[in-house]
Amino acid sequence: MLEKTKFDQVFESLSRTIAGRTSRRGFIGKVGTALAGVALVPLLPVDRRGRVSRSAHAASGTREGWKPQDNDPSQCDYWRHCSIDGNICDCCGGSLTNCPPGTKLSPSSWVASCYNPGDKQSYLIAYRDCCGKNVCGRCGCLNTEGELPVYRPEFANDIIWCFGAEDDAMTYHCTISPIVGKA
Amino acid sequence: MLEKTKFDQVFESLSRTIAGRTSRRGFIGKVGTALAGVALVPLLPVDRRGRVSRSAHAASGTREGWKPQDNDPSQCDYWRHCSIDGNICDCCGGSLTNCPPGTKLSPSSWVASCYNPGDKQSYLIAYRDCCGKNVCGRCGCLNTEGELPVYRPEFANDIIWCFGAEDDAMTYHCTISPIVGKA
Amino acid sequence: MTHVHSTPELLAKYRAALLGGVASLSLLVAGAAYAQQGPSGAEVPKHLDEKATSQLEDDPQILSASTPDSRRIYITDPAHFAVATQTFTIDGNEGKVLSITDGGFLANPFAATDGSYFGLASTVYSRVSHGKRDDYIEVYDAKTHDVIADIDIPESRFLVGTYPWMTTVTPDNKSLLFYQFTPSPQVGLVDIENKKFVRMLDVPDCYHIFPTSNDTFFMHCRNGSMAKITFDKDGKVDVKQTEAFHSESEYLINTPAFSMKAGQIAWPTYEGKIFMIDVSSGEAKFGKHFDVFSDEEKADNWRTGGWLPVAYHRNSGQVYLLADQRAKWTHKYSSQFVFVHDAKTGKRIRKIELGRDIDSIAVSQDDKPQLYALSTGEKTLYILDAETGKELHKVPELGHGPQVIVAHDN
Amino acid sequence: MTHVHSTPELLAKYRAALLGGVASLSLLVAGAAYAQQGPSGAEVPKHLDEKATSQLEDDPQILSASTPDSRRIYITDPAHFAVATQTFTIDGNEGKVLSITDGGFLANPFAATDGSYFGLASTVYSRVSHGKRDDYIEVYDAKTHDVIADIDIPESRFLVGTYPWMTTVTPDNKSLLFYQFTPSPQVGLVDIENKKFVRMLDVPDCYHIFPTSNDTFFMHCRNGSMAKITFDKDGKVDVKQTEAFHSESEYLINTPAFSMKAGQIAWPTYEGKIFMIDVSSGEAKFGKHFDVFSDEEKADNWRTGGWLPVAYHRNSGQVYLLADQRAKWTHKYSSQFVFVHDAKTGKRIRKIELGRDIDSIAVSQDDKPQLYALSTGEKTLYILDAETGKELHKVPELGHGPQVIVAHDN
Repeated sequence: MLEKTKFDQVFESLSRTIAGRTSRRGFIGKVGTALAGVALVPLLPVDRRGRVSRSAHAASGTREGWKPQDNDPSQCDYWRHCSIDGNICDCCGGSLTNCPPGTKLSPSSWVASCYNPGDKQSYLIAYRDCCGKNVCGRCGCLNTEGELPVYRPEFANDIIWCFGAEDDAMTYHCTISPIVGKA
Repeated sequence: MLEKTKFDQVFESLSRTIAGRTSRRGFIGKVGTALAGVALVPLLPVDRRGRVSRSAHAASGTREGWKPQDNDPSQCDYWRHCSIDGNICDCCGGSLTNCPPGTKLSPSSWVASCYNPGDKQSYLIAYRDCCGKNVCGRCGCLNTEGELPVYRPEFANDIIWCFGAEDDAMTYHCTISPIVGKA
Repeated sequence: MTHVHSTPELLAKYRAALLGGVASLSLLVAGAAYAQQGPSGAEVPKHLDEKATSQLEDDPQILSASTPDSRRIYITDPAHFAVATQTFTIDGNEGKVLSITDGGFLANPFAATDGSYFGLASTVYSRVSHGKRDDYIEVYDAKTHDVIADIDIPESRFLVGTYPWMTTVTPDNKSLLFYQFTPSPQVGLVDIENKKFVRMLDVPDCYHIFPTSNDTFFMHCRNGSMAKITFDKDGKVDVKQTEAFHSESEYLINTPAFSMKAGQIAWPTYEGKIFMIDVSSGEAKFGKHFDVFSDEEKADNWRTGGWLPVAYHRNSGQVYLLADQRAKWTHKYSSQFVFVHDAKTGKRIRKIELGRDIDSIAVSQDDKPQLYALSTGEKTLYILDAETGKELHKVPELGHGPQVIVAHDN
Repeated sequence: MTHVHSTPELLAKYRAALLGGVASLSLLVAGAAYAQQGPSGAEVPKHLDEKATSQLEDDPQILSASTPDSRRIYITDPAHFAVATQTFTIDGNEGKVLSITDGGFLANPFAATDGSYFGLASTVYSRVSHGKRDDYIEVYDAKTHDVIADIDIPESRFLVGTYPWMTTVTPDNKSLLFYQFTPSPQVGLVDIENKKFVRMLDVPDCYHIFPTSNDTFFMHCRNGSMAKITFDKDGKVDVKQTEAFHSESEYLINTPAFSMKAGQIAWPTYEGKIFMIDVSSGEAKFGKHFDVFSDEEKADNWRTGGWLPVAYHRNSGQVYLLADQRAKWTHKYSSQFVFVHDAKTGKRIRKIELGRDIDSIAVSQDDKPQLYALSTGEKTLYILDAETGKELHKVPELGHGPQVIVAHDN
């Protein structure tokens, strides 16, 4: 899991220092509307060192740690959900990778590297929130594999990741777990 | 419990027919603001025949029926709560007869006749809602002793009885159970 | 109030103008120009989005729901009088939640008879539970669940535990009728097709709205009669009231079953007598009523109980009543049994033991009907075979206290 | 939007004006006059209120809460990212809920250091969860709980799981500071005293707000440093950044403890190292840090865990850490133990076994402190003697998922 992938080429140089500079911009035009609907998804700066998820733990949601399964995407311990915080869209009218009817799909995401017990590979998951509705409430799920504090926001799952969604939708409904690629 | 009281003199002639006439008024000035804060509380037309609550049943909230106690006003089976639907203000920062800080006291009410197992008398209770906040959520309570359908609204507890509260507050927070007098 | 300003002082002036003050045109225009700037809180963070973009292996989309059939239902969760409520779109065939729609305080669901849209009559406040009240009708496409109309109405919706038939579409699906309790009884007429509120119609001291044609509906009145209300384009209302059809001590529940397509109302009392009101001719006929319970069952304390304790299956003419053995005055508590009777003969066809506490029932209108049994306490919908009572699906986690089931094919 | 209109067409015009269209003065004035009429939905029903009024034997009033002391706390329930949230005012002495205050999406509580007021930075939408966003600061009297200020702010609050110290008053209680994440990091300055938003202040890529004087606050930055931010009346911002005080692999939790009165920040890592940051001099000093767990305990997998896992008692200089034996990367799950250490020496003073899963802790600042232990799952606050761990009170039914404890005497 330490071999180089195409993602390493993208993210390799990124570390916590990249955004440490002072940002003195004023209010600026919205980037979100320009991004919505395009195929290129803005992934945030990623530094995955040391945070590839492990495979040998008990059920999720407990102090026992993470033990993923690979057969039921509606369950919190499905492997792709290793760093989700919220509700699984599959239970809310969506699916593992699609948003429920009537929601707005966020183009921005936080990321985690999750271990698939099926093929014993790790994948980079870009969690994308489905927005513009009150919280779904079904299949609540908190996993924190490789979850970093808010000062490393690209890995932080407390944040409402609805940035750039259509209609400026910023309310949280549920989260999908699409794959970026192998980690 | 069938002897005449002062309330009988007020309510005796009231029956379902009183408001059966056609009401063809247009939009009118607000009565509520005129009523708020006055000592005279508008009680709604009351016909108590046959709906004096009984004393010999099991715990409230079940098909077993109503069995009131007279020692803990924060419990749903406290005798005065015999026809409450909502939350008991005593658990929300209020008390048996006072609204919580920050709410608005409704001058209007639905009524029920409740049996006090302490003195073995029945009393007319004018349930008044404390309004202007989201539902309290603590000490939820549904009792339906003598509770009548919506076409007899003065006895109907599904209605938000915030009519006339200050600031037109119409959201439901909790309910107090003041006594009108002996029934 | 608007999401685009950064000068609250200016905004305060516009608000004052809106609420009764005075504002100059130039101020308004200046504000409008300003409004194009300022943050939305929804931009992709500039300090984070520059370094990396990448294509996903997956291609996320927003789904569309299946085309509604007679097993499409909507479950509304008033969340015990909460200011935020949810309505779950459910496909009975699969026992699957298709989408969730948000409503405000005591939002009242409705659905087009052809299934093309559904909606909510709703009330919100500018500060969650206080501040300015805003009543509105929001209409959603039944497949995409996108908002297709947002119609402002007067702030006078009747705020009451959610009853079906206190808000309803007309048979042609072009209009909506909603009830007003105060300051005086009125029914609001909303033009769904043209997305505008039309007017309030004065009505007697009556409740519920049962449309029989596009300009006529029936109501049930305090004195026990039915009122036939006819209105014309100018707001003129004609009222024709029947004699009382039930006695003062026969308490009719708040949530009768109504088949708009058949023109039949099935209306139980607390004690299990069912009044069948036939409005199919355009007049109210009270020929049929029957007792669900035998004298022996009555002696054993069998009574109606639940939030929506009655359902009507149109083609078979069967009435379903949720009931149990219970004390008097427990008419809103859950029950564990459903009694199925023939509405014409009043005879019992079968009795279904649910095996759990159920608060609301409904049936699908197809020929092999599903029985929907909703448990408010468990927050779970059980979908049963209406013939056998066999459980077909179970749909859990339906909010905080789901109570209401609405179908379009009624 | 307004509760007083009956002509939605007119209103639509005002809205268009507000949002960027054009409206004439006469229209506005006409609308204002019209606005005095129409129903509010809040009138006493005319068909019911005429027949009977009567004096009650009881004389209902609206209560006022007791004067806050150091055991007055506020518990906020974000209800798992819901659009409607609650903040419970609790008197620790009695273990009693004094009042409940409503907030919107991810409302962030704050309290005046003298206890005179508390408030929420909040976000609402015109249609429950969609439509127009409105961010605002609402301030409440700590006794009456009446709204004493409602201040409009730009729609750019950082919407994130509720962290204390992402929104805070200044030491003089006259101003409020709130965090903006996007489009670029800024801190909003609100004049509480004069009830108006002042301006946004540009800040580096840093997080949290720890005020040390009325024009100075510290933040913690992405690169592991602290930034000292000083601002003047004209919005000029001066930034002074320290060297990084922790390594990249030492992950500091999102919810440190800060005593504004003592100028001390206690900031644990996932692994139980605690950084003490002394800002009492007006500069950030990093002299003290210590490991809560011995090497043996570390080997036994003792780690920090919870939502608010750290508390600081000002006079005694004691740090409380919520921890348990746990796998790596379980830093947000509940714990059953509290470790109490002397912040100066780093030495352990005692260890409290809670006997249940607790997510958030706080201590009162009096000399016989109470330990507040909040269980999100049980929705219950346990009030314990901070010395002995003995349970003094239990306060259940605190919403849907209470997570946050705020005290004014910090």
